[in-house]
Formats: sequence, C-alpha cells, structure tokens
Amino acid sequence: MTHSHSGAAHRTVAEGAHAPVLELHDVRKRFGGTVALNGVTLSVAPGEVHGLIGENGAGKSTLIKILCGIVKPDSGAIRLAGENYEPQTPRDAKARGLQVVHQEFNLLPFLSVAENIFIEHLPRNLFGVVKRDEMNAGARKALDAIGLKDVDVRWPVERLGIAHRQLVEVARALMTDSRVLILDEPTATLTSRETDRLFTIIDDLRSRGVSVIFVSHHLDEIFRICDRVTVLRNGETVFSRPIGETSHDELVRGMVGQQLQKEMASDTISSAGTETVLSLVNFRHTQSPHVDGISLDLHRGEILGIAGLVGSGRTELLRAIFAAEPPLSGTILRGGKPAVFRSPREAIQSGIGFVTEDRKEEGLILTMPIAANVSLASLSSVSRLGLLDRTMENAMTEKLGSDLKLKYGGPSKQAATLSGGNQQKVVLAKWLARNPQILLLDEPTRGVDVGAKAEIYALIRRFAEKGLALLVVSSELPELMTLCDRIMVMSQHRIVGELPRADFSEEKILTYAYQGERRQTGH
Amino acid sequence: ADKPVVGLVMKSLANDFFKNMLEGAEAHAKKRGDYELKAIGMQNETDFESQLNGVENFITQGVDAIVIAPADSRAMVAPLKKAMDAGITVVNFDVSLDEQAKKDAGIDLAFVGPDNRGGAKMVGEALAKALGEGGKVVILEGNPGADNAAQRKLGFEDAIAAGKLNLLDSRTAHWETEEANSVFSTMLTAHPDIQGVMAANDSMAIGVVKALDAAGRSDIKVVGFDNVSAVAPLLKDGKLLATVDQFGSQMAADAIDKALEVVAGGPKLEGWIKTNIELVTKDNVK
Amino acid sequence: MKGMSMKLVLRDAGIGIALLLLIVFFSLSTEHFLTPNNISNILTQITINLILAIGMTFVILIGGIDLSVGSMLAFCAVVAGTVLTIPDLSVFVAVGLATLAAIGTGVVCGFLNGWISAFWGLPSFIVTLGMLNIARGAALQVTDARTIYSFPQSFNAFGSQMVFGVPVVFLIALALVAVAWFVLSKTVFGRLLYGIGNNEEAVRLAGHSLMVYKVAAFTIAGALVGIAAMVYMARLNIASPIIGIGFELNAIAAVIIGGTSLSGGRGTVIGTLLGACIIGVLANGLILFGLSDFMRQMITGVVIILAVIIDKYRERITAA
Amino acid sequence: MKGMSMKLVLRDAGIGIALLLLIVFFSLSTEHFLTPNNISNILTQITINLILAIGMTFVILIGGIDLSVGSMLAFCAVVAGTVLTIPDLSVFVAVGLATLAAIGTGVVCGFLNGWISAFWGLPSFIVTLGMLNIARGAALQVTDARTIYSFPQSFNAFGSQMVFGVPVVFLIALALVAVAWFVLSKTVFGRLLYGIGNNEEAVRLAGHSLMVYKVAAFTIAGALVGIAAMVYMARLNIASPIIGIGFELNAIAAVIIGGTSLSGGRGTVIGTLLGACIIGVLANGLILFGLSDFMRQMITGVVIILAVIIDKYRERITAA
Ligand SMILES: Nc1ncnc2c1ncn2[C@@H]1O[C@H](COP(=O)(O)OP(=O)(O)OP(=O)(O)O)[C@@H](O)[C@H]1O
Ligand SMILES: Nc1ncnc2c1ncn2[C@@H]1O[C@H](COP(=O)(O)OP(=O)(O)OP(=O)(O)O)[C@@H](O)[C@H]1O
Ligand SMILES: [Mg+2]
Ligand SMILES: [Mg+2]
Repeated sequence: MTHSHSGAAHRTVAEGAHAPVLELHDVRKRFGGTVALNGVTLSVAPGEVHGLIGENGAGKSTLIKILCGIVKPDSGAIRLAGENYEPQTPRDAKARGLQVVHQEFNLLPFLSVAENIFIEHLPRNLFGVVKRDEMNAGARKALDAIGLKDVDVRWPVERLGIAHRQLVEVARALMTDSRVLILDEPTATLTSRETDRLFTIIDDLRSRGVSVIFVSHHLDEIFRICDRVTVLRNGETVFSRPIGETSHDELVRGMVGQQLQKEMASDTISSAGTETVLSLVNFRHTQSPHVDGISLDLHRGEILGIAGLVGSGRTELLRAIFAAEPPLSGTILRGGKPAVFRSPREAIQSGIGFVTEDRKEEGLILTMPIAANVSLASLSSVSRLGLLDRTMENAMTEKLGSDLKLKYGGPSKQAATLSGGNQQKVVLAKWLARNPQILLLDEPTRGVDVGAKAEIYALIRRFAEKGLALLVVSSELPELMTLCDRIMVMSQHRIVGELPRADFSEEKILTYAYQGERRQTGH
Repeated sequence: ADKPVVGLVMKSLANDFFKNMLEGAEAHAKKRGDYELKAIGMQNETDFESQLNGVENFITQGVDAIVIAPADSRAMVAPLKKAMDAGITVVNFDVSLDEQAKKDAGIDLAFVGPDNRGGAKMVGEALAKALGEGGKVVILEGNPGADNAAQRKLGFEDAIAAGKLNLLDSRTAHWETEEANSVFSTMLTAHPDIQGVMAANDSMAIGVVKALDAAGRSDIKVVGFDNVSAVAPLLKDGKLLATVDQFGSQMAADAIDKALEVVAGGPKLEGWIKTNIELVTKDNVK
Repeated sequence: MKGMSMKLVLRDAGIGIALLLLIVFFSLSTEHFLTPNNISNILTQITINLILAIGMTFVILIGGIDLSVGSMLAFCAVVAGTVLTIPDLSVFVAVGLATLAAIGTGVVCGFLNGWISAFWGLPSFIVTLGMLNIARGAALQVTDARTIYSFPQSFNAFGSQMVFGVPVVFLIALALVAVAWFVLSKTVFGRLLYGIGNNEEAVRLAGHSLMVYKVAAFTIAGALVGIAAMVYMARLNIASPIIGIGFELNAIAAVIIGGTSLSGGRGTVIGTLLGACIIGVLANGLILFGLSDFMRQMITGVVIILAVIIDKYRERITAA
Repeated sequence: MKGMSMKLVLRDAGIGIALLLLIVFFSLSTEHFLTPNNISNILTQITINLILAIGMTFVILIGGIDLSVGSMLAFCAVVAGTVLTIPDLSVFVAVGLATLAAIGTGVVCGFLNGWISAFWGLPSFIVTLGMLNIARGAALQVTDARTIYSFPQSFNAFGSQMVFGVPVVFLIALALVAVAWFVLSKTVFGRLLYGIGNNEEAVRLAGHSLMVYKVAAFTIAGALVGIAAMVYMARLNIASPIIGIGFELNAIAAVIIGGTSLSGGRGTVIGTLLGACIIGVLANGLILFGLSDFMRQMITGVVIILAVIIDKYRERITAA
C-alpha cells in the first residue's frame, strides 16, 4: 500500500522540544467486570497530530470519554498544559480547552444545522437574544470551510444523511478555539472527498499549534495526517512512536498481535452466478428526482458494490428496496418474478436483509441484551409456540459471535456496553442469523477495526460462495474494490457508471462519481 | 311572542339526584308547555368555571330566566349579578348563595330549596335514637370545600351534640362509593367499636354497607342522604337505617315555576322558599 | 438474560425497600396495621388498582400511556351491569355473559385506542384523552346517569370471599400478575414489546409490524379494565357511570413507582405489583395513623416522591 | 431558519385548519356563536387554560410534564386570597402583595418540581404527581377547606373588564403568549430548552448545565400558575382550595393538540394558543348547539382526536 505523506512537512515543527500539552500516566478503568483501560500512557505535544489506533474494544473511546469528563478513571494521572487535570463534567473539559467529536453522534435533530453548530455558545446580545443572522452566517462559513456547501444551515438536522451529520459535528467542534481537539473516528462515514477536506483543516490547526488526537481504523489516513501514533491493545499502550519510525505492518501487529490474514488481498475468485435474484427496473423512491429511476441486476452469489459521493442517494436506494420507506414507482423482480414490498416485513419474508448505516438509531436496541439484538429478526427460530428459548438464543448468539470474532462480555450483556465496532458486528449477526438470500449492506464496516474487517470480508465472501447475493454501499473505495465482483457508481440518484472487477481503480470510480456532480452543477 | 326561555344550570348531570332533578324539570316543561327549557350541567362538581361559562352562555343567548343550582355559593354571585343586570330573572335553588357575598354584590335573590343542614340533622337524629346516648359514630364527609358537604357535616354535628353521641372520626371519601368502602374499612380497623356511620350521601353509604358485609358486622347502623334508588333494597334489608329525600325532581320544577311567575310580571321573590325534605326508612321506602 | 434480570431484581428490590420501610413504620406506629384483618383489607383495596396497573404496564412499556382506564372502567361496568341484571337468566349464565360483555367492551375501547394511535401515528396521550371523554359520555348515555344494582346474591357475595384470609379478588389479580410476568419476560410477544419501547425503528426494520404489537398492548389494557370492572361490581355491588374518575393516575403511579420507565422499554410487572402495594399501604396506614385528611394527602405526595428517591439512591450506591 | 419556520407555520396551520372547521361549523349551525358577546365569552373562558398551557409548553418542550398545575392553582389562589383579604390594606397594596404571593407560591412549588426531578433524575410525572397531592393538601390545610371571598370590589370588577369588547384577562394571556414565544424562539435560553428536549445528552456534552434549564422550565410553569390563580380570583371572586381539579389534563391537551411533541424538543407556543382555542370553542359551541351533556362529552372526545388526525393528515399530504 502506498501512503501520501502530506503531514511530513510539519513533522519537524511538531517534534520540537515543546513540553507536552497532554500527558496520561497509567490510566485505568473498569466497567463492572470489563476492563476497558488497563494502564494507558500517552503524551501529546503542542501542534501535534496524534493518531490513536487499536482494535474494536481496545479502549479508545473510553479514553476519550475520560478526557472529556463523561467517565471517571479508576486510577492514573492526567496532566493538561502542565497542570493536574480531573474533569468532572464536559463543561470542565471545555473550560480547559478540550474539544471532542464523539464516535456516536450528539446532535439535536429538530434544531437547525446552525443552532447545532453553535450550541455551545449561541451568539447572543445583551438580553440573551440569539443573533440569528450572525449565527447563520457563521455556520455557513464553518460549513463552507469543511466543504459542506449543499446544506442549508437553516435545515433541521433530521433532514441530513449520516455523513452530513458527521461533518456538522466536526464543524461544531471547530467553532471554539481549543488547545486539544479529539476526533473519534470522524472519517468512518466520510468519502474521500470529505476526508481530504477534513485533513486540510487538521493541517491548518496543526500549524496554529493546536494538538489533535485522531482515531481511525484507516491506517493510510494515520500515515497521511499523523505526526505520532499510539497503539492500544486490550486497554494498554502497546507503543507510541513517531510516524516516520513505524510501518503499516508494525501498526497492525501492534493492534492485533499477529500478522493479518490473506483476506485483505484482492485476488479472490468471484463466486457470482448467472441466475438473477433481484432486478430493479426504473425503480424510483420519493426522493429520487429522475423519472427513469434506477435499473440494475443482482446475481446469485454476487457481491455488487455501489460507490458514490456523500448524498448521491445510495442509502435511499437501499431503504427503498427494503421498503423501509415505500417506493414510488418502478418494478422489483425477485428471482425473475415481480414483487411488491409494502413493508420491511415483506422484504424480509422474501429473503432480504438490510444492515443499516446508523446502528444506533436503526440497527440496535442498545439497552437490551446482545442476544436479544442478534435474535431480533429471527425470533421464530429461537422460540416455540411464541415462547422464547433462551438456551437456543444464547447458542445462536455465541455461534455468530465467534464467527464474527465478537468481543463481548456474554450474550446477556447490554448492547450499549459494546465498543462501536463490536456493535456493528452484532447488527451483522442479526441478519446472518436469518440466512438471507440477499443482503443489503450500508457501510458494513463503519467503525470496524482492520482485523475484524478482514474477518467480515471473509465472512461476506463465504456467504457469497454459498449463494448469498450482496449489495454493498460503502464510502471506502478500497473496501469495495476488495470485496466486490462489480461496482456501480451513483451520482445524483442515478447510476452513472459500472465497472467489472477487471477495471477497478480508484481513479475510474472517482471520475464517474465527480462526473455526475459536474454535469449537475455545471463546473 | 315566543315562549319564554328558561336556562336551567345544574351542578352535574352525572348522578341520580341531578338526573331526577332534570327529568322533573323536563316533565314539568312538557306539562306546562308554555316555556322552552334549556339545561346544562358540568363535568364535575368542583368545576366552578364551567358553570360560570354556562351562565355566561345563557346571558349570550338572551334567555328570559336562569334557574341555577350553584356549584359554589360565592363564585356564582358575580355572574348572576351580570345576568340580572342584563334583565334576566334569576332564581337560586338547591344550594343557597352566600348571604354575605350577595350583600357585597348588592343583589337580593330568593332561594328555593331544601335545608341541607336540617336534613342531615334529621337523619343524624334517627341514628342517635337507634344508638342511644354515648353511641360511637363516625362521619363520612363529602367533598371538602363543597357547600352542601359543609352543611351536611354541620347537620350531623348538630345531631351528635343533641343526641350526646361520641364522634370517633370524621373523614372525606369525596362522595365516592369505592373510596368510602376503602376509607371506612380502614376506619373500622382503627375503631372496631364503631356503632353508627353517618354518610353525607348515599353513594358513600353503599360503600360503607358493603364494607360492613365484608367484615361480617351487622351490628353497625348506617345512615345516608339523597334517597337514590340503589339504596331502596338496603333500606328494606335493614342494612341502611335511614336516608333523606330532598325531592329533587320537584325542586327544579318549583324553582322554574317561581321564575316564570316573575317573568310573567309577578312580584319579586324574597327570602328562603323551603322545599320539602323527608326522612326515608324501612317503613316508608318505595 | 441473567445479567439483565439480576439488575431488574435489584431494581425491584429498591422499591421493595421503600415498601418495607413503610410497613415497618406503620407496624411500629399503629396498633392495628399488622393484623390479619387489616392485611386482607389492604389486599382488597389494592386489587382494582393493581389490575388496571398491569394493563397500564403493557402500554407504558411500549412508550404509550392510557388515560382512559378510569372512564373505561365505568363503561365496562355499566355494560356488564346491564347484562347482569337481565331478568330470568341463571346466575352462571348471567355472570358469564356479563364478564364477556365487560371484557368485550374493554377490548373494543382498547383496540380503538391502540389502532387510532398506531395507524395515525398520534400520541396515545391525546387519543386516550379523547377516549376518556368518549367512554365516560357513553357510560352516562347508556345508563342515563343511573346506577345499576340488584345483582345476583351469589355474585355480590363473591366480592368479599376469602381463601385462608386472602381475598379471592386479590388472588385473581395476583394470577394476572403472574400471567403478565410470563408473557412479558418469556414470550416473543413480550420481547418485542420491550423492543418497541426501546427502539421502535429497529424493531420495524427487523421485519415486525409495529401496528400489531401496539394495538395488542392497548387491547390487553382494555381487557384488564373489563376484568377490573367485574371485580368492582362484585366488591361494591353496583355499576355506576361515574365510578373510576382519576383511577388512571393511580394506575400510572403504581407502574412508575414500580420502576417502569415512562418512555418505555424498561420495567417489570413485579415492580408494578410493588408500586400498587406502596400506594395501598400508604392510604391504609395513614388513616390508621390518625392523620387528618388534609395532612394525609400531603404526606401521600411526599411519600410517593420519597419512594422513588429511595429507589434512585439505592441505584446510585449499587452502581458505584 | 426559513425552511424550518415555514414548516412550523404550516404545522400550526394544520391545527388552525381544525379550528377553522370548528368555527365554521358552529357559525352555521348555531345562532349565537359568532356574536361579539359570545366571542368575548369564549376568550374569557379559555384564558385560564391558556395561561396554564403556556407554562406547560415550557415543561413539555424539555420532555417533562407537570401534573400539579391544577392543585398548585388552588394553593396559589388560597395564599393570594388570604393576602388579598388582609384588612386595612389599600386596594393597590393588597392586590400587589397578593400577586406577589400567588406568583411566589407558584415559583416555589415549580422550583421544587424541577429541582427534585432534575437533581434526583426522577421522572417529572411522578414528582409532579406527588406535588399534586402536596399542594392540594396544603391548600385544604391552610384554609381548613373554607372558601375565601370578599375581595376588593375593584379587583372583582377587573375580572370582567373589556377593552374594545376583548376581555382584559385574555389580553394578559395573549401578552404572555407573546413573551413566551419570544423567549422560546429568540433567546439562547429558549433554544437550549428545545435542545434539551431534542437530546439532553448532547446539550450536556456541549457544556451546559441541564439542571439550570430544567429547573427554570418548571419554575416558569409555576409562576404562570400563580398568574392564572390571580386571573381565576378576579374572574370568580373567590379562592377555594378545591378549584382546578383536572385542569392539568386540559392544559396538557391544549399543548399537545397544538402540535408540541410529548417527548419534547418540538412545538411552539402559538400552537398551544390554537390548541387552547380549539378546546374552548368546542366547549362553548357544543353547549350552544344544544347537545345533551353526555353527548357533548362524547363529541368532545371525538373532536379532540379528529383535530390531531386532521393535523396529521395535512402533514402527510404536504410531505408527499
Ligand atoms: N458503559 C460501559 N459499560 C460496560 N463496558 C463498557 C462500557 N463502555 C465501554 N465498555 C467496554 O470497554 C471496552 C472498551 O470500549 P471502547 O468503546 O473504549 O472501545 P474502542 O477502542 O473505542 O472501540 P471501537 O473501535 O470499536 O470504537 C469494550 O470492551 C467495551 O465493551
Ligand atoms: N429527510 C430528508 N429530507 C431532505 N433531504 C434528504 C433527506 N434525507 C436525505 N436527504 C438528502 O438526500 C440525498 C441522498 O441521501 P442519502 O443518504 O441517500 O445519500 P448517501 O449516498 O447514502 O450518502 P450518505 O453517505 O450520506 O449516506 C442527500 O442530498 C441528503 O441530504
Ligand atoms: Mg470507539
Ligand atoms: Mg448513506
């Protein structure tokens, strides 16, 4: 893999002999029986971009929650700018100059984008009246700066897709001048265009002396932007070193403690058959602006990828197929026969599954046990005459859990106690438990670590070999290129290009993706 | 000209007493045939405001007479004054408006109705007679703050003083059967030596009788108030010693008659035109 | 579900502690509180609220609320009372038909509550507020505001029957608690009710019809109102269109004091049982304690709040 | 915020349509409905519910509920009534002190509601249910269940004052609506209340103290109860400890019919105004229409549900 080293120019500056702005020494935290942090030691210099990586459940988010005053550590010392730092509330953390973009969203769905961005300090006059014009203008500027030009700042956030929401979160964190900015997997939902823009902003912050802690499962991003990287495993610091003194393989070894399997390699044989299991003909949903809609064919055992920029309509397509929202017009052929799905129930009954992109809102019942989440779509197979069989349910959970290498305390633990990536695996497990014939995947590895990703890829492929047809939406092009037999590119709710596996390349995909955009906006 | 319109304002139509009253008035209107009756009630007895709204609506409609059983003896004075100022004949029945409040407002209104306190005293005395001096009694009060509840409680207390009874406890059950049942069975636990119960209405008396049944106590005497039809079998069985009939069906009709007299140009009404009350026991129950 | 149920047991224990404190207090401070007679009184007194609260638990678990139970109680009672007083029926037939009528009426009203709110996506608060008025008006209309009485003697006697000093009506309520507990914690149906209360979108996307479960929860609540109406009639031997006013608040209070979250998805019917006990013990004990009516009302308010504070406090210290 | 406010205007318009339909219906079907006199009656009649509903809007917007407003109304009224009847005070001083007493009492009760629920993290449903009992008991206790009356003549007269045929008390309520609208939609405070109703964790993570805002919302509701109590006294010329029973349901109904979400975060006080109008028009119009009381109650229930269905229906077709 090649890495662009745009951060290199700054590295020398950052490695100057400044005293560290943030120091953690032997920080520990347990949640009941689960050890989340088991001695983390870390030091961040001023103006340094510090990568924080580790497997799902390694403790990254917990560490961040400690830093911003949501979770209290059991032991250990933290110093910020040379002084003791023990935040009791998020307010304390902000007062000391710490800003955080959390892994899970914290937005106000019915308030406007501008209000969300300014929620920490709504601009006010002497009487406490919000200066709305100033706020909207400020928000506009902030959104432009991160390249979110097509969003009206007066819209309620509920209208935005997940990637746009992520960008709004980032914009909010950038509103206040901070000493340390922490970004917990900000790129998990972004396509490369937004990621590029985010990196430009991080570069700019670095040059102004702000320290950034950057969490990501994409190692190439770590190499692109970070000055230093710390690897966590099982809640412990494995090592912490300048980016120039490490390598991709070393980081992976640090994270998983072993060499990655071969599954990441992209030379597997296609298992795609010729039998068409699902066809869309001029398929339209209510948001779709084009009369001719979308047409495509999905074959048995095929992994069909859908690429596109944020907002190109990929999520909406999957939701319409699954009848999460009733489609508008067009035909669905299921195994050659016309089918009409009026509700997810009917889609599921015809053998379709759907892994949604927003696991918190749509995928999981966070406060219920893991087992209850896994069995949610296949309750009839773990019950008799309407009576739940807990033993069967747990067995099913444990089986899928080990297939997916789920890291969890037990089937009866709440789903909310899982780390983000492990939650994603539970969502996958829920659908795999049904043995569907078609699986729609929307950002299936959002927030999943490298190791687990490889496992999920292998699993998807295993299922494809058994005849499962998959329609995969992903904003990570390497992911699509690794997994798919064929990729379609969407732009402005249209399919603008199709590539067979032999022709896969990032350039080609991006050309299609941007082409549609240019045609539309006239650039 | 058109027939005169009489607006009848009641407290609540949702119980036997007022229902009888309304039916009496309707039968009366049919019989006389020379006036139009419009009647309204309220959601519950403490909803003074909606009664006030009812009066205001009648003023708006320009009725000729308002015949009212006030939910509160003071709150209704001001709107009734407004009605009188608008030239509407007003007759007060069932519960008397407060004398002081009337004087303050500068109005003079006759009252057509029974003597709640006297009635309570009457039924209380029947109990006293059955128990003899020193008999231990408890009172179940109506809604605290309601005028008729206060009057009835005073009447019971009069009877207790006159009959030299011994009052063990006095509590509200808000006119309700179920609450009376619960409250009384608990009172009975606290005072197993209770000999008599004075309930401020028959609904509560029914709850008390049931509690006595459940506790297997047939030695305790109960009196009620209102003579609703559901107590007839209890009176016959001797489970209820006595109750008081205020002849509600007659009362509204009487008040309407008086109002129509005035509308027709008769003299202004004055003072308290008492209506009939009667003690009902096993002997005279229908 | 071991972890979860352990936690739930502890949660219930929390409110159990409050109940225990109340019982100990009244036992020490009043003479008659812990007598068998008084205990069976208390049990009788909580029965109706408990039955209503069981149904309310289903509704609140899916994130709904039912304000109409008090009015529905009156409506079910007058319908059943009308059937029960049909002349020339044998007692068995009359009681059987009346029970069917009561439950049927409850089921219809509950179904309407559920269907209207689920189909139109309306807040159940407003739909059941409408039903509160409709059912009350209907009860008054069908009876013309009159009380129905003169039920068969054996039916009336049934309301005060005891088995080993325990009121039979309370045993019925207890059986209903057991059934509800089983349904909620052991069946697929119950699991999905919890799921809907927690994240209805996730349940919908997993292929379940929200409509069915929501309507079912309200219908169950309605059926329980019908049963409560029969118990009311057996206990007080009347059916009046004005009974049950304000009963909804008591039922909701029992559910919430019992630890069920008003936003749905969390709680147990065992908690509801304890909540109903707290309310009943308080009402009874304060009278025995000899407090005046007005003080009693104030103290009731204070204790309701204290009970949930105790529960919260226990939660805080066990979490730490 | 154009897009959003447009949407909100439409949202309000939806319930406005229901109101319009009602008005048209009653104008055509009854003789007196659209007379100036009756209109001013209606305005007077909705005043108290409207004032209570304004406060309720604040509480519901943050995802809370206040069941205690009816009891608090009685408590505020009897405290203010006691002050108002202190002998030998000039009218101005007496009325001023009484107003302070009413608002002060409301503020204290509201503050307690807010503080207890926020500090202990208890559902406001249960805390205010406790307060419902406490305030009612206190009102009965301080007055010994007696009604207070004999207020100064000019105070009594004020309650029925008109300006250009519009009741002054309604103008007061309207002014309060305007202030509440301004506070909720224009100030930082208001936006944060919406924020808390949307996602309280997000607001906390943004560094705001939830406590302050929650307590403030309940305290504002309490202050408005105090004002409503003064209006009640001016209108009915008495202060009784048993007034206001069930007023909380009417206030909540006005807020929800007005389109505010019971789970918080969405709604406007203009909607509340329309909701209160619907309830008032309905109560008035059905009496004029001459329906029997029982039918009236049923129809009220039906119309409440229909009003929100119309709103939903409009939402569905405008969304498509
Ligand atoms: N509230 C909690 N209760 C119990 N266990 C928890 C809780 N929060 C986190 N954990 C556990 O702590 C461990 C660390 O979780 P954390 O969220 O910090 O992981 P992470 O490194 O951010 O993972 P990911 O990359 O998947 O986001 C996990 O095992 C998780 O299950
Ligand atoms: N409820 C809504 N109202 C208005 N516009 C919406 C709504 N939901 C989505 N959109 C817009 O529709 C377009 C397509 O969104 P969609 O979520 O399908 O895109 P996507 O390609 O999946 O991107 P993402 O990575 O954001 O999921 C976007 O411009 C989005 O802003
Ligand atoms: Mg994480
Ligand atoms: Mg998407």
